[in-house]
Amino acid sequence: MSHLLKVNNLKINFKTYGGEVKAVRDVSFHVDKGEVLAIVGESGSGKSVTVQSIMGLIPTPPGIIKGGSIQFQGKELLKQPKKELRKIKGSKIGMIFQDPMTSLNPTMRVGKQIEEGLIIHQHASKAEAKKRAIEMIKLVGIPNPEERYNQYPHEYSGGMRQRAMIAIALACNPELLIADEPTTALDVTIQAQVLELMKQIQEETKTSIILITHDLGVVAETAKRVIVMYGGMMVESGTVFDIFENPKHPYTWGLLNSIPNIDEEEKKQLEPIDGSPPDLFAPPKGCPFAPRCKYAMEVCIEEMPGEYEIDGGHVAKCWLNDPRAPKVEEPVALGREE
Amino acid sequence: MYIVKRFFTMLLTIWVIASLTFVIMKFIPGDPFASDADVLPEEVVENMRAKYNLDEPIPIQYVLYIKNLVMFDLGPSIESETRTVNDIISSGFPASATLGLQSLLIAIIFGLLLGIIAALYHNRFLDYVSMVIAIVGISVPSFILAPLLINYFSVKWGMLPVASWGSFQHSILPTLALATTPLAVVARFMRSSMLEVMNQNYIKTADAKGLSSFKIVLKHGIRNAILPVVSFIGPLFVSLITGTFVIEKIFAIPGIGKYFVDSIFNRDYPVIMGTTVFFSVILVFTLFLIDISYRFIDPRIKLTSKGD
Amino acid sequence: MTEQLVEIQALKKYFPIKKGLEVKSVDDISFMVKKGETFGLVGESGSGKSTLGKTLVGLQQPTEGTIIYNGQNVTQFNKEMKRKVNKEMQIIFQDPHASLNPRMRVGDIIAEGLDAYKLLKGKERTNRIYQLLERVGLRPEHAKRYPHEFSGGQRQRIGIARALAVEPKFIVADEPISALDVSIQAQVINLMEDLKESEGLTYLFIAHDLGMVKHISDRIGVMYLGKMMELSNSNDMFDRPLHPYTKALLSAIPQANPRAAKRNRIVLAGDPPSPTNPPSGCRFRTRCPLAMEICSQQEPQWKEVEAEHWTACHLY
Amino acid sequence: MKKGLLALVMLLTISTVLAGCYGGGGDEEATTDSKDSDEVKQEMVVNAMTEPPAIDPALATDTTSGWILDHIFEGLYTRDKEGNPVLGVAKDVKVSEDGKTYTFTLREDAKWSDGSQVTAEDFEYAWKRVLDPETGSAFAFYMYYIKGAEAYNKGNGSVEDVGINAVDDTTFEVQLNSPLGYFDSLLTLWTFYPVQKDAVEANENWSAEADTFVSNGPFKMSEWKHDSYVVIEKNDEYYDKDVVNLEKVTFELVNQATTYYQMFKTGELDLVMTLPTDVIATERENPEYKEVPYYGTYMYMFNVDKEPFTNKKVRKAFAMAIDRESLTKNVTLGGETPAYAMVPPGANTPNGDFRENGGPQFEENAEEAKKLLKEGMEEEGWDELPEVTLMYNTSENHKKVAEAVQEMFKENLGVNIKLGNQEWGTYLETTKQHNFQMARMGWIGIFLDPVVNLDYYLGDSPNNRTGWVNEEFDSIMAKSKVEQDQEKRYEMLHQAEKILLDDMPFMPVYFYKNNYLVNTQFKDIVYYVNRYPNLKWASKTAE
Amino acid sequence: MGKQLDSSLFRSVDTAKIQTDSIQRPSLSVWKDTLLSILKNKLAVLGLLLLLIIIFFGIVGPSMVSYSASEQDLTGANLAPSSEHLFGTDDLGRDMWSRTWQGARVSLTIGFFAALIDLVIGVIVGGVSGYMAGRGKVGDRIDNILMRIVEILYGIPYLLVVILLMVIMEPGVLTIIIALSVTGWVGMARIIRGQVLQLKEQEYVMAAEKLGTSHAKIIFRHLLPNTIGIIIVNLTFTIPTAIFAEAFLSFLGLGVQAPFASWGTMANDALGVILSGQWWRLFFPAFMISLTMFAFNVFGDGLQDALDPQARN
Repeated sequence: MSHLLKVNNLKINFKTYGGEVKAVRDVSFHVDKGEVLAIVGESGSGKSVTVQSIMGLIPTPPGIIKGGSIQFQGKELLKQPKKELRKIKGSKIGMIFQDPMTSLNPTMRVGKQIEEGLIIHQHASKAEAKKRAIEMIKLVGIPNPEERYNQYPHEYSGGMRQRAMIAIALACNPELLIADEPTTALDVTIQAQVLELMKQIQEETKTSIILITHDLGVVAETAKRVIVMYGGMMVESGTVFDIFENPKHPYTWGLLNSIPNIDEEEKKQLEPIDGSPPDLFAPPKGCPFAPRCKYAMEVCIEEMPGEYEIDGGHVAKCWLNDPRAPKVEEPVALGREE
Repeated sequence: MYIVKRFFTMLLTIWVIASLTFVIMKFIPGDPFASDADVLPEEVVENMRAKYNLDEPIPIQYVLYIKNLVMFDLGPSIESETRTVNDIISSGFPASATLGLQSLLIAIIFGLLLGIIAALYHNRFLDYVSMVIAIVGISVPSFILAPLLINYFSVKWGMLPVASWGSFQHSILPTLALATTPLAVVARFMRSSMLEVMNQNYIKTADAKGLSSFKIVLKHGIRNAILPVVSFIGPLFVSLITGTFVIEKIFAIPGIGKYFVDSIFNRDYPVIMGTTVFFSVILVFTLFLIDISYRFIDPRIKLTSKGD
Repeated sequence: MTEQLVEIQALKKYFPIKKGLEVKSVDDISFMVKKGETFGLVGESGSGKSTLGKTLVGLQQPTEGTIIYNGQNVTQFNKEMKRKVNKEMQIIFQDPHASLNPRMRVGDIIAEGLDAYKLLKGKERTNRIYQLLERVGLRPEHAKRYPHEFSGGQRQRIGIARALAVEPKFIVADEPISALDVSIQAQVINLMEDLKESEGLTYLFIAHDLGMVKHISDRIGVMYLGKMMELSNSNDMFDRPLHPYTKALLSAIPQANPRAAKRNRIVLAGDPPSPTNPPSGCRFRTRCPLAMEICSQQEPQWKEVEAEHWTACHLY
Repeated sequence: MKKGLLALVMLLTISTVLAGCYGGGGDEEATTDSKDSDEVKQEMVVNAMTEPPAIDPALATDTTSGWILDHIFEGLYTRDKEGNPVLGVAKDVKVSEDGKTYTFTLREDAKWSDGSQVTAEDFEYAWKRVLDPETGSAFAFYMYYIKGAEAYNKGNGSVEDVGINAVDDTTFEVQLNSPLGYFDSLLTLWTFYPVQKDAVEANENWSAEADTFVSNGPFKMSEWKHDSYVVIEKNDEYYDKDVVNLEKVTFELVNQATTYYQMFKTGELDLVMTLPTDVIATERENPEYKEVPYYGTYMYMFNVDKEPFTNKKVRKAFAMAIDRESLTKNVTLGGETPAYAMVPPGANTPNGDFRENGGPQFEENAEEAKKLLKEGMEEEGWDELPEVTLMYNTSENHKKVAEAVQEMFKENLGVNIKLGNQEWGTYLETTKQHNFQMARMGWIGIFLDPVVNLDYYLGDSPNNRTGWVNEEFDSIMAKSKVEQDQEKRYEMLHQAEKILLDDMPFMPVYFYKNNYLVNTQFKDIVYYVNRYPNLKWASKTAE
Repeated sequence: MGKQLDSSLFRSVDTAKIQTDSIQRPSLSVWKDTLLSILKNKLAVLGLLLLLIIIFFGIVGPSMVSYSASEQDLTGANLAPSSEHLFGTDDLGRDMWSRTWQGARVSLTIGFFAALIDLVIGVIVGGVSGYMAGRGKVGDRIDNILMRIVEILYGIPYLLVVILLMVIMEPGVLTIIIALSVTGWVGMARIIRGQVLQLKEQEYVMAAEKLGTSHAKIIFRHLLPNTIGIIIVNLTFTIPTAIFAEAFLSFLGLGVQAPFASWGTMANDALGVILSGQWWRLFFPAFMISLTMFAFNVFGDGLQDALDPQARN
């Protein structure tokens, strides 16, 4: 079966005056039609860079794509000429960014910003574009679409702006929607609205979604498959159940242990991951997580772990899964219905 | 309400400027009636002082001056005895303003262009080229640039008249000489503003929509980048249309800038006061207009009434 | 445990924006914080929780109302007495990037309070800096470095050390973890809990992350548009929320559990109204699924519906 | 974007509307195609440098205004090609026995540019207007020789008592306080020109614009674009219009030396003066170049009340220590002549030029200067010469001269002096207040008589800032003024100058010279030594 | 997993020993950091080099030849550049090489001191004004008064002030410096005020206030040091502006006094040579003005880029 999107061994570096940063190290994953894939990780884990490279949004320089391939509907995106890539951007792949406050052009009417893609990709006439833009505004649940069409972003509230961003991204009915932390900047009640909207649209249009987030709650509620990234690498991937119920990487354990459980009656001490995220200027030779890992072994420091397939599609990059490694009690403390 | 309040602040500012100028002027030694050739008999000077109310005590002179000012009467010139300051301003200002506006136009158009090019090719060859052009533009003093321009365009190549004021041809060289520095300044302003804008998230949004880089710059970049430049164009506009002594002197242009400087050297009190007040009115008023226009150019400002 | 450390009465903080127009950030709020507890304050952006915190520690002048610290009315203090109280009430900020002066060495940042109050000098000062650094899990040699060399979590710890330096009794933590990564949040929370024990602190913990608030707080207050909506101890709040807004807030938290029965999620319609022109009556009524006629006409009273469980809603 | 565009369009519109404000124009293109026609167009474009402050006989005090006034007006006396005073509007004059009453008979054919006759009333009106304190005329004091004039002008007398009287239309009578040896010369000064009573009374500012302007000279005002140019045209009503050849003269007002020089080079100007010093050396070879003595003296005043110039020998030493030849040849470059006295060449006496007759009043001699300085210092008991600062008003040329002189004092006298400069307005005030040791000054005779120059150092002269008062000098000067015998009068003036230079309250540096570049097509331009070139007789010839 | 690994490697280690809380990168103060990134900017380095060269010759240039700047030789005037006179001689026969570098001293001194005064007054006024704004009634009033002063200084005819100063004080380099400074700091004050208004909303300022740090200390320790980038960039523009302004005053005849000669006075004195061809008399001072302007501007641009973290990433 051919995947809608297939990323293979992607490597991206950033040149800074302090040296070259390895932002994405050998990342591979795929997205199938109609599925929601979540990528989780802390800031600096390379998740945003990965998806931005799909859209060709990495500024080069300072970014350098060191290797790998990104195939979308069988086309190699990294080798497409700019012009061809532009045909895909915005029409076949739409994107939503984290901060709705700054992601809309402050001096252009929102309606016009929704129209832009339509006019370029579908060669829509002005009237058609306007009609469609108003439809989109309605679709994303903004009241008074005709009036809102003519307003500027600052006249929208934060939640509405993110809806407008969704409208822009979905205007051309893309096959794939990349949502880069779409709710991080929003309040909880608004986040709920937006997630609800995305779910609803996804169900209706069967658009595939790559959802980037650091909120495990959001992942659990929306995604089908999950990739966990750390230090520019994928450390674990699998279905949402694999990750939440049978995680095989200490980092994933740590993540799950760091969030308090609201249902707990008695207060338990949180178990944080000690230390700080790795310095990407001088990444450790072995596993990037090793310095913070409670279960680190000598091998972790010396050698990069390989991919261990736990079961169908559930992969973890950790030496603990090696038969030679000592058995470790999985310390996951999330209240699971087991 | 806001406008009325603002209007009174403007009047107040102008009044303070006028008063301070008056004080400074009175502090400076020198006599408008002393001329190169003669020192006049005391009584003759007395006659002339009386003619210009200069025999009154200084506070009275001040009151008289302010009184006339309110009536828009700036008084007679001492140096050009047969003309009034109102005459001088109304004949000198149009030339200065024409020259200033032409220069402003050139400075803005080419300055923006250079700045945009530099920003788009940040840290690449074209960036360096346009910034070097811009910096060279500011580096040559206009009193050297102007005679050089004349020497080539007029004397050597005979393309344009050397100086004086009369037709569009006459205005070309002074416009160029005057526009160079502001052009460079606009270019640099635009460059840094554009660089900042191109780093903004909405540019990424536009890119993700599949817009070509040309369209991104045109539709999303320039308009946003121009905002900070606009605030700087206000004072620039004022300084250009109120005339520049150097250019007006070298090109023999009958402008207000030359009059202003000459009036200071001649101790032509009414002209000093008149032009100062006139300039400050323009300054204050332009700043006000810029403020207002900002509200039109930037839709955000309408609602976020914080307005600073 | 019933002794109260801080009490505020009918506190108001309005920000004028134009003639006749004000943002009523904090509008007539009264509550108290008990000695040794952690009081959690939650609410969405614009609810006024940060303003409340800043006003409480004296960073902003209240428009009206009184703040009572340790039984003394702080609002009536003269400069000198205020300075003394100020020392005992400190604040930790949200943004680990903006809260440390990038041009000062970490040691000097931490010692700022010591210097301002001229508490320690020379060797003693240095030792205290080292001690504080170690107390928050950093190393003495870090004193010579600059903030930009640290990660977000480390910076937040520096901010905590700075506040601790003057030996405060009461700390307002203004969203101390919302800018941090998940794995780091827990570090900071644990540190704060630790310190509370060892230094005998009292916290006012402001956050929008209900999970963390519940975890750390003994009691919780919920704010909406400058008003307190509900107040109770934290378990009661989560088990038996009274106010429709609290209910909605709780149901909106995404659960990190893919199999959790999708709760009957209450998705609130629309956005919070502008604080310059809040709705009449109950401020929440425009988005409240249970709004009644009376809600628009009358402001609900702040009442103790259950023991130690307060709310302002016409339903009760 | 739309609004931005709108703003741009508005800006463009404004600027094109304003472009209408370039002013006149057009005319000049007409002049350039003169070569095509058979006859050479009799038009000339000259540079007057600065805007004439007032082209009004009563108000003008400067050379630029005077230059234009001399072309468009004519007084009772005018000047011939040699610069001698000859009768102008007056066709006859009678002087009373005591030399105090002058009766002029005016020409009947003297006409105003509007065709009406120039009458004695016009003269009476014009002169009394000058004296009227209300007018505030700066040159009113030139009329103080007339009976009652001073009192009236100073507000102590009435207009009826002034000795100016129009007997009838053509008879004009003037009474003087005492006889005046150079009254004819004085009458050529513009202050004594007539103005048309009707025109002036109709409009107080009649002289500010061309359309209200009425005059009686060889030319008439036709256009005055303030700060740009003044155009005068041949006056067909002028009684002697046949000698006038030029149809039109344009006075451009270009003040920057490099600019007007460049304009001359491109043919935009036919006559420029005061060339940039840097080009004089090369232009001297050019047939277009012209050097004319200018009736003025460039000097350094000593303050005799301030050390070290309280000592006469020190003053002399300084005067003798500089090399004026080298200074004029290498520094000023404009053909100036070294000055060893106060009165410049150019004042004619019955026995020839006053300067030639008088000869140099002292000699340069470095050795002698050093000796004098030593003596002077001994007299005063100074071991060291008090520090000297030489003041000059800010100008490139004055600075150059001062710097050169500074170096010469150092070399020839072994004295290190300091230089100081001030902007002109301030400088006048400073020197007037006596607040200097040594200061630059220049003096140009407004009419050609040694009296004008020597009066400068009268004890009560407001010009004399040196603090030097010499009763003998003052009394000789006073006697010379009433002396009717010209020869005796000049003798007295020579005597006075000798006294002046012997005491040396100032050191002369050089006599001025004017330099011009003139298009060689123009003939018969007359160069007076105290005025800019007169174009009354000038004509343009084919190449 | 091609490589065979020794199973002994699968032994847990004490991660505390390899904890990442130690920072691997060398400690870089913001200053060093800035310096590094300036040195990365080619144009900025070029500007800096040029400036150093000009300053170097300004110091040693006049003493490299046997002619002093004031020594005249009237017979050797207007000589073209030669091995005897590298830059030729001027109209009084003075050595242009010596004069040009003498002029460098004067011009650079003027620029330097103008910048210094600009720095002191402008920065303090801007800082105080910005900090006081919004700080109660008194604060607002202080801010308001300072800003009105700035606005009025902006409107008062600058030349009048200059002439007034020239009169009150002894004319000279010092007077010119002061005259340039009277109104010169206005721009700086405005910029700093704007910056401070932004900065004081930063949490570290609030923290300092909370910790009882005094107003003065907050301004001088927290606010101003963080505007240093803008200050320096602004200074690199102030200095050439001052040099330029002096040249303009020279054009009006109000420049420095003899025996001093600035580039401005030298260039203005030599304007006539455009027509007569002794190009060296205009070229060297004019070129030096331009070169200095160029150097400062290029350096300033580089600094701006270097100090702006956004442009750096």
